[in-house]
Order: sequence, then structure tokens, then C-alpha cells
Amino acid sequence: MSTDHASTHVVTPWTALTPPPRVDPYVDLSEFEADGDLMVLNLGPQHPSTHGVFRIKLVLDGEVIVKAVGYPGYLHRGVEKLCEKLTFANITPILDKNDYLAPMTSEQCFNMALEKIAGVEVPRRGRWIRTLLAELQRIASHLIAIGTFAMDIGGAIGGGTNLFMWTFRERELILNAFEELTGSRFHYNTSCFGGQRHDLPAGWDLGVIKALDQIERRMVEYADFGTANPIFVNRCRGIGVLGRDLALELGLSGPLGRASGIDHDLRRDAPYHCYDELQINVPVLTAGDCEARYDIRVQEVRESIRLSRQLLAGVPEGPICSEKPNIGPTSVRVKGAPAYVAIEGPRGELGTFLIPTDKGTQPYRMKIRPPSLHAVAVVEHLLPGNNLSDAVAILGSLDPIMGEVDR
Amino acid sequence: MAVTQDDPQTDAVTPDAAPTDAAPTDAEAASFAEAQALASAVLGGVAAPTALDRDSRSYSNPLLDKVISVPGLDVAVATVERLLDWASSNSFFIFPMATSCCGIEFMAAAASRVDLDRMGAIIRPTPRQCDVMVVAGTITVKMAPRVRKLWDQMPEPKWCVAMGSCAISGDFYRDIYSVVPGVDTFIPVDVYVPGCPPNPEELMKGLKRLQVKIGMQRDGTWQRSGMPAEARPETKSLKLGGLLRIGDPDRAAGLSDAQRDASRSLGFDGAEHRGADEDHGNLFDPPESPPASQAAAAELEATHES
Amino acid sequence: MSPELEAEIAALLADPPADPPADPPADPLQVIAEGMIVPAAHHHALATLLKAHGYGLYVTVAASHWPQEKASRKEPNPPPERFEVATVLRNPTAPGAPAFWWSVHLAPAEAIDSIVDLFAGADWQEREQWDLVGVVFANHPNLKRLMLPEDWQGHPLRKDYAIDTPHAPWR
Amino acid sequence: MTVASNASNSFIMSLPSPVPEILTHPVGHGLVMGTIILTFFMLISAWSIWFERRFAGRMQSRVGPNVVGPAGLLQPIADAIKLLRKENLVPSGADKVLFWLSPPMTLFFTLATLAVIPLSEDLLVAELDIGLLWVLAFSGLLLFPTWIAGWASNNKYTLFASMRAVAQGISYEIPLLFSAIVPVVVVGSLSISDIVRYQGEHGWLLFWPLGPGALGFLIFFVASLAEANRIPFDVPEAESELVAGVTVEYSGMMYGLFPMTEYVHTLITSALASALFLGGWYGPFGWAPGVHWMVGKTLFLFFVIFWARWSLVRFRSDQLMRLCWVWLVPLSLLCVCGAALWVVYVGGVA
Repeated sequence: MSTDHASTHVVTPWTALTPPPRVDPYVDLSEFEADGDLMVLNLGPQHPSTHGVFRIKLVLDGEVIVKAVGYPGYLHRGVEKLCEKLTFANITPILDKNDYLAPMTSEQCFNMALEKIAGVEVPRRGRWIRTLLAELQRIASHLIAIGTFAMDIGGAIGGGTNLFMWTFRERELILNAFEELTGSRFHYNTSCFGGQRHDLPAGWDLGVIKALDQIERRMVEYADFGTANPIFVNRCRGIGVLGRDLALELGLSGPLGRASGIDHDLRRDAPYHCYDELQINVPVLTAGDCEARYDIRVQEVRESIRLSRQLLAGVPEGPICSEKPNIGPTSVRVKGAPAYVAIEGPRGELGTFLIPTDKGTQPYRMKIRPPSLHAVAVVEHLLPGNNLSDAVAILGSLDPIMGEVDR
Repeated sequence: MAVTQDDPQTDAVTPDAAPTDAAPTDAEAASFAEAQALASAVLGGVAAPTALDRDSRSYSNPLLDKVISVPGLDVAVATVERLLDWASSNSFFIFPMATSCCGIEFMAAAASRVDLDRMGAIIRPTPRQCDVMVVAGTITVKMAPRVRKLWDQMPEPKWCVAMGSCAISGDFYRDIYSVVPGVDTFIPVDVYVPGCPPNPEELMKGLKRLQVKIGMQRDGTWQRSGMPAEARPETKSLKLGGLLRIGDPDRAAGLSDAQRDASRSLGFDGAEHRGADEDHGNLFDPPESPPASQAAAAELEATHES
Repeated sequence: MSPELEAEIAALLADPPADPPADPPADPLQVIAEGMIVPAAHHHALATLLKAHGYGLYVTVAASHWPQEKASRKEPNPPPERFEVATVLRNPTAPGAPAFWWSVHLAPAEAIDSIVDLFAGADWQEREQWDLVGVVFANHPNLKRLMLPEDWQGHPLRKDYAIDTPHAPWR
Repeated sequence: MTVASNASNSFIMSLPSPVPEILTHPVGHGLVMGTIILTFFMLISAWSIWFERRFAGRMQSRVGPNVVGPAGLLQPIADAIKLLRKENLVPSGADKVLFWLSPPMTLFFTLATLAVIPLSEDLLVAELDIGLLWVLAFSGLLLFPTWIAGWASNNKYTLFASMRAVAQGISYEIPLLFSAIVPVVVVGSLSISDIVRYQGEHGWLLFWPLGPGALGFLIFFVASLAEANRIPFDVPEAESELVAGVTVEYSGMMYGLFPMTEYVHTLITSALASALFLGGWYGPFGWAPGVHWMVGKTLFLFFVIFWARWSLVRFRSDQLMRLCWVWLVPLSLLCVCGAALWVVYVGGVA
């Protein structure tokens, strides 16, 4: 296990960490005059900027939020219960639908849990392909995060939409590559017990490199949008500051944690796949505000592009899967002690806590650790004291995926 | 002032916006009629609000009726109707009922590669101004009353597109305790776009099919091309716990009483339902400790004492 | 995990709990390792200790339901119905960023101490587990349903809850 | 700055002689001119929606509406007919009279301003001595239907939107008025035609030395953007927060009147800005009839507004207020002082 913490951090100098005072999410409202001072506004569950079906009940004093209560669960599909009824071979396509902006990482995490319990080693080429796909998926996912955040700031009829459309355009390039590899646009079912299901087609890497070049060229514009547009900077800088301690307590990892100064990245700190063979630069910002959360995603996309190029250049030869292909639903048999496995998804630590049954064909209990649920739980701590317009900006910068929150 | 009934965000209105909660008086009814008269005078006969049973899909078109009531113009009914259909089918204002994965493909359809805007379809966030509700994604039991409410808030004529297998039948979530097995159990669906999720191009194709359908129907029923009413495309009748789909021959059009009550229980359909939303009541009270933990704590104490 | 921390955890677990549960787990693991079984009375103290030693990143909590199985020849005296609550914490700053998880076994009517006062993120996670599995977290400030509607009956992730339970009138 | 000859600025003189008799009658003149101006503004506004969607599509690497009719040109017609066909819903909790009154009020106040907007020397409905006051008064009145719509809808989002609109409108009225006073001070007349004629003799106000004209134009343009609720000042109808602003509860043509009048209002503002600061129907060269210059300048400003809309993100409401009270109001006062000093020391109305 690599313990190398020496990789470089990109810390922008313009802000220092000033932890804001902690907000009590259960604030007592009785000091306000009933029906006089406060007003309840329900944001959602169907609202243009709640990123799916999430509902926040805001108690407003004028336009200033006094209390925010989040209500997830409008997309609770009982995935964990469903998985208990399915066999291991059947579960991967279900998990694709959880984080529908990064299905690759969802299915990889589950299969890694199986492999850990069963003690199966994935061949190096299989791991390498998983690493590559995870990085490409991170690019695609962050692009949407950037675009939707800009749309939340700029409005559906306005300048923010430009960025939204452009990032979707760039994402299509990645999706085309995935479609060529797996035959599906974004529910891939390509990761399986013991490795990968689909091998890289010949000449696939050339197309991906071309797409990466294009994305990198255009990332300049998105970075500029975050720094050179004064209105955008005014809307983001110093808004929704999340201190490091609170971020740790809330379990925020990934871009949100790193924007708040937590120097932690599972790819570097606890390497899985082939990450121990790569030098990963982990950007860390200390400001913890919306702008930092935007910047960190832009920087991570650039880093992922660099890693993807490196990975594409050196794909090793060999088998992609150490197990026989899945033939029947009960072909995967995994017995052993329960395990918790986590990988670094685009939104943070994505984990699977898995207890297999005695027979070893089904999970007895499977708990998915969704980074987005931790992210949306932040609203109760971040929104009070902010303006109504800031609520939208903060929620956009958290980039939650409701399929993953509610499962 | 009467109680707030319709609100685009299903949970949005509480009595704060309205001065009082009271039943409408005669004076108000009179003022309403007056306002209608005034508005129709000012606006030159634009459709006045009518009390509709929204469950029935028969919608008389006031504008068309007005036009054909002019002597001599009644011969032009077909032309006028075709014109209206042309306008409706080329100017879709879409309400995005986007809940999950299909919502992303819906956004991709609105983005640059497919671009729904080229056929005149734009996305409006409020149901009041929308013609087409695209249900993209799984609808859960918790969400279903809201979806129904938003559908009710859309003005006629309106259409519904079920995008993706979750919205069509619930897909592999259909047996889950919290998932509604298909949106057509409580909303009449006009076009089904299959796929998990369907590609953006498929959605556009579905909207094209909706355009064809609009051209062939009037007042919610098939009129033109000699197509019989029973030819309306429906999914195979799927039975789950006696839940019939709208359009199944055994089921009357519209909601069951229980579904209607459930969708009204959100508190937007009359004074008696006002306070029924989950916790507007204790807004100004300090948070209570929940009954479950209280009971459990009491139970614990009891066991320890014994 | 450093040897000092392991020693401290061992010392903590050696203390007899203040009020021993009626039915203590049969054979608690004596090794300080991932997945060790901790008495419910030590749950909160262990979390405090780990947080003080750098395990400050709250990862997750997973409760599971284990109904009493029928007696068989293999196991003539099956264990009674119980709940298991696994709590995962991570030390993001230590080399290797190790995660540590332990398990608490509960009798059906037993409650486990909430750790919301230590980790604000435990708020929603524990609410979710209460909602879906029905494990009561004592001293939780707001133990309400999170995922399901407020008026829902039952806890779906229990083994005795049928997956296709109808919920009139919507399904 | 060359000044175009007066002959080419006359619309009536450019008509084939003899001049139609109806144009010599005051009522007939008003009717004809009103029809011309109304048609011009309505048509431009309708198709500017099509143009804007195409333009935005280009900016976003899309195509925009191109199916309905040739190049999508029939799109506004389809939209209008569709909106006419839609049912008009009134929320049961709404104040029905006010709810129905607001859209026609918006339309009326917007169209009333058209009475004094000149497209050329004599292509205007009426040349009022207080033309500028008339325009600004009716623009200010536009706040009322907005506020009424928000209040009468009985919805919290519309209430927010209307309160924001009122706060923003009242605030930005001040720099708008002060910057519009600059040409008034210099010319000594409230008549828009007088102001344009003065610029025909002395050059466009925009290009004055020492810059009160340029600064005034900038403030006027920014403030009128805010008055018309265009991005980056469209806080009252911020879709990402307030769903659709005051129009949340409006459906059918009741809703359709709002965006339509918004476009007409924006077009009027562009026309006013080009008349007050850009020399109106006088061009830098004398070779084209004046109406072409006026229309060209108006459309250019209109295009700039679109451009800004699809490039910028929006302010937060308090930032919007800060921009107004901290920057625009003092600067506009400075502008008025500068214009006054210019009149005293450099020369103005004799």
C-alpha cells in the first residue's frame, strides 16, 4: 500500500481557511412571531434547480434563510432491498442506475467488494481498463457538474445555459467512446466479477485521445468562466463556506472535501485498480466556498485528462477477466466475511458494505455508501444565513445525484 | 379570499401568501364572473376559465367554438382545426418531470446534439404554461401524488409522454414496495418512448409521433383518418395488485377515489385539506423528540427497571 | 491502526459496561480488527476514542436484520432475532487513509446510542437506517423517516417485509 | 459628424406625390402612423423571438427552431396560435379581478409609450412637448401590473418575484431618469424629436467631448436593461430560483402577453436610447433615408441586449441593489452636473 503523500497540491492563494460559525440545523423558531416574521418556501420536489427530485423546506426571514430542512426520498427505489433478492451476477446493471452520471464507478465498486470477499485478483489489463474508464467517467461526470452549476447561476434563459450546452456537447464525446466499447450510452454493465466484460476495440484509443484533446482545449473556456466573469465570481466567492471540521464530520470526501481543505483522495492514499502505478496530483483548495468547489472540478478534469492520456499510452497485454464469463445467474459464488470497500467516485468516497449469504450467491445485506447523500445533508448546515439565490448556487455546487441519494 | 388551490410547486403555498382561509363568498363569485366578462371583453374572447373535470380528457376548445360560431365561418371548421393542430404540434412547451436517469437523457435531448428546440419544443419550469409532460424516470409512491398534482395543474389541451421503461411499467423496480408500476396508472399517457434510458433521438421520435397523434384526434378522441377509438396505442394490460391502467377496458377513465384523495391530501384542493401537509403545523414549535425513540426509550427503561 | 490506539481500544472494551445488556453477544471478538463486535454500551465511547485519534471522516452506518431462523440439525439452537449495526470511520490524514468498522449486535427492542453529537453526518444516515431497518438510535435529535413518506408502515429492509408490499392507492 | 439633409428624413415627403389626403387630417394621420409604428414594433418583437432562439442556438452550438416554416420563420405564429388555444387557468385562491387585469395593463402601458417614439422626422404618431416624460412615466407604471400579477397569483414564488421587481424597478428608475435628463438639460426640451434634431445639428450626444453623453448613455442603457428585467438583471424572473417569476401561475395567452410586452418594451427602450443619445434618424452619412438609420440603430441596440442575455449570468438581488445605489445613482448625478456645466461653459440652448 502506497503511503506517498508527496504528490503536489495545487493550492490557489487567494483565500485562506476561515471556518464559519456552526449552524444549528434544529434552530428553535419560537422566538419569531408566528405568522409574522417567517415564511415557509418549499423548494421542490419538482423545481428547476434541485437537480432531480429533492425538496428543501426553507424558512425565510425576508429573503434570508433561517432554517432549511431537506427531504430526500422522492426517488427511493429500494435498490438495497432489490439487491437482496437478486444474485450477484444480476446486480451490476441495477447499480448502474444509482449514480446515473457515473455508472462506471458504481459497478466497479460493487465488483471490487465481491473480489475482496472472495479473494480474487483482477488481471492487470482488467485493472488498467477499469482505471481508464473510471477516469473518463470522472471527466464526463464533472463536466455535467460544471454545466449544471453554471445553469443554476445563470438561469435556463441566459448565459449559464451556454456552458450547460457546451459541457453536454463535450460529454457526448466521452459517451461515444463508451458506446463504442460497451454498446450502451450510459448503463454499461461492463464491469464484472473478476474483471471486465468488454475489451478495448482496436483503434479505440485514437478516438479517445482526440476527444480528450478537444475537451482539454475547451476546458480553458470553462476555467475562464469561473475566474474571468466578475458576475460569476461575485455569485460564488465566499458563498456557502464549508469548514474543514464540519466537512469531515459530515463525511464529505471527494471534490467537496478537497475544496474545504481535506487533503484526502482514495486514489492516492489507498490505491486500488492501477492507481499505485500512477503519479496523481490531488488539487486541494482551502476556501470551501462555491467557487472553490467549481475550481476543484475544473482542475480535476484536467488531472483526469492527463491520467487518461498516460493510461491510454500504456495499456498492458493480457486477459481482462480472471473468472469465466457469467453464464447463469448463480455463476458467481462469493463466500466470506462481510467487507467494506470504497473507491473514489466523482463525488467522493463511494463504498459498498456487503454481507454475502451463506450460500454465496446473493447479498444478505448490501449497503451502498453514497457520497451524494452526505453532500445533500450539508444543506441543513450551509443554507441558514444565506440568501434565497445563494441556496440555488450552493445546491448546484454540491452536485448531488438523486438516484444515489435515495437509492 | 378563497383558499389557494393550485400551485406549480406542489408544496409551495402555505397560507402566508393568502390573507385568510375562508370559503368563497357570493360577492367573490360575482366578482369572478365580472372579471371573466371584463377579461373576455378586453382580450377579445380569449378562453374564459372553465370548471373542468380534469380527469376526463374531453376538452372543448373555446377558441374553436368561438370561431365557428361566427356565421359563415362554420364551413371552415376543418381548416381552423387543422391550423390549431398545426400550431399545437409545432410549439411544444415541455414540462420536465425528470426524476432519474432518463432525466439526463432528456437534458441531452435538449442540448446541442439533438436539440429539441429545432422542432419548436422548449422547456418551461412551470406546469401552467406547458403542453407536454415528459415523465422521465421512476415515479415513487412518495412522488406520485405530486406528479398527479402537477399534471392537474397543466391547462388543456395537454399530453403526456412516458419516457423510459421505469415510467412505462416500472421496469425492474416494478415489484419494489415504493415504486409506482408505470405512470399510466394515474396519468393518461399518449406516447410511450421505450428504452432504459431511450436515446435522445428516441425522445425526439416520440415527440414526432405525438405530433402525428395530435393531428388525428380532437377533444381527446380519435377523429380523423377513420381510425377507431380502440386503436389508440396502449401497453399490454399489466395487472399488479388489481391496479388497472388508465385505458384498460375494465377501468373507468380517471383516478380512483383513493388516488384522488391521496393527491389532494397534499393540501391544495380545498380548505378541509389545508393543514394536512406533513409538518407545517409544528413549524413554530421547538422540535419534538420523535415518538418512536420515545417509545423505545420508555421500553428500554421498563426493561432495565424490571 | 497504530498499536497505541489498539491498546486503548482494548482497555476501553475491557471495562465492564455500566448497565450490561440483558443478552450480551455470545462471543465478542477479542482481536482488535475490522468487523469486531462491540457491546452496545461501548459504541459511543469507541466512536469518541476513534475520533480523538484522527478517525474523523464519518463514512457510513449499515444496519441489518437477522431474524431467528428455524432450528435445524446443523444448528439446533439458532441465535435469537437480532440487529447488527456496522459503523465505518476513516482516518483521512494517516498514511493509507485506513477505514475502520465495527459491529454492534442488538436485541429487537434494544436501542443503540446515536453519535450525532460527534459526527453531524450521522444525522441523516441514522435516520435512514431507522427508516429502512427500524433500528432505534437513542438520543438522536430528529429520528424521523427520511426516505419513505411519514405515514409509512413498517421497515422495508427487514427480512420479514415483503418486497412487493402494495401501498394503496398508488401500487 | 456629418448631418444628413432634412429632406431625406421626411417620411411623408418620400411618398409619391400627391400626399394621400388622409395624412393631412390629424386623426387620419394618427391612425395611419399608429398602425405603421404598432405593426413595426409588434412584428419586430415577434420575429425577434425567433431570431433570439436561432442566435442562442448558434451560441450554444445548436441550430434553434428550423422546422416550422422556412428556416423556422413560422415559429412565432405557431407559438401565438398555440397560446391562444390553451386553456386559461385562474388559481382558486387568486384575486381574480387583479389576476385578469394584469396582462392587459402590461400591454396597455407598453403600447402607450409607442405614441411618442419617432422612427423618423415625421414617422411618429404625435410629437408631444413632454414626449420623454410620457415614455418614462409609462415605463414606470409598468411596475404596477408586475406587482399586481405577483400579488394576485397567491403564490409565494410570484410574491417574491413581484417584490423583487418593485424594489429593482424603483431603484433603477432613478439612474434611468437622471441619465435621461442629460439630453434634456442640454437641449432644453422634453420633446424627443427636439432632442434628435439638436443632435442632428451638434452631433450625437454619445460622442461629446468630456464624456457626460457617453457616460449618460451607458447608465441609461444599463438601467433600461434593469427596467426591462433582462439578464443580467432578470432577478425578478430568475428561473433557477423563482421558477418563472411573476408568470408562474399564468397560462395560455394570459402568459403570452408577458413575454410579448417584454420584447416590445425592450425594443422601445432601444429606440429611446438611440433617439436620446445616438442621434436618432441622423446618420453619419447622408445617403440613406433617416428611418433606416433609426431602425438600424434600434435593432443594433436590441441585438446587444440579446448578446448580453446569452453571455452573462445573473446578479443576486442585493448585488443588483448595490450596483444601483453605489455606482449608478452617483454617476448619473455626476452626469447631470457635467451636462449642466457643459451647458454653462461650452454652450447649449441659446
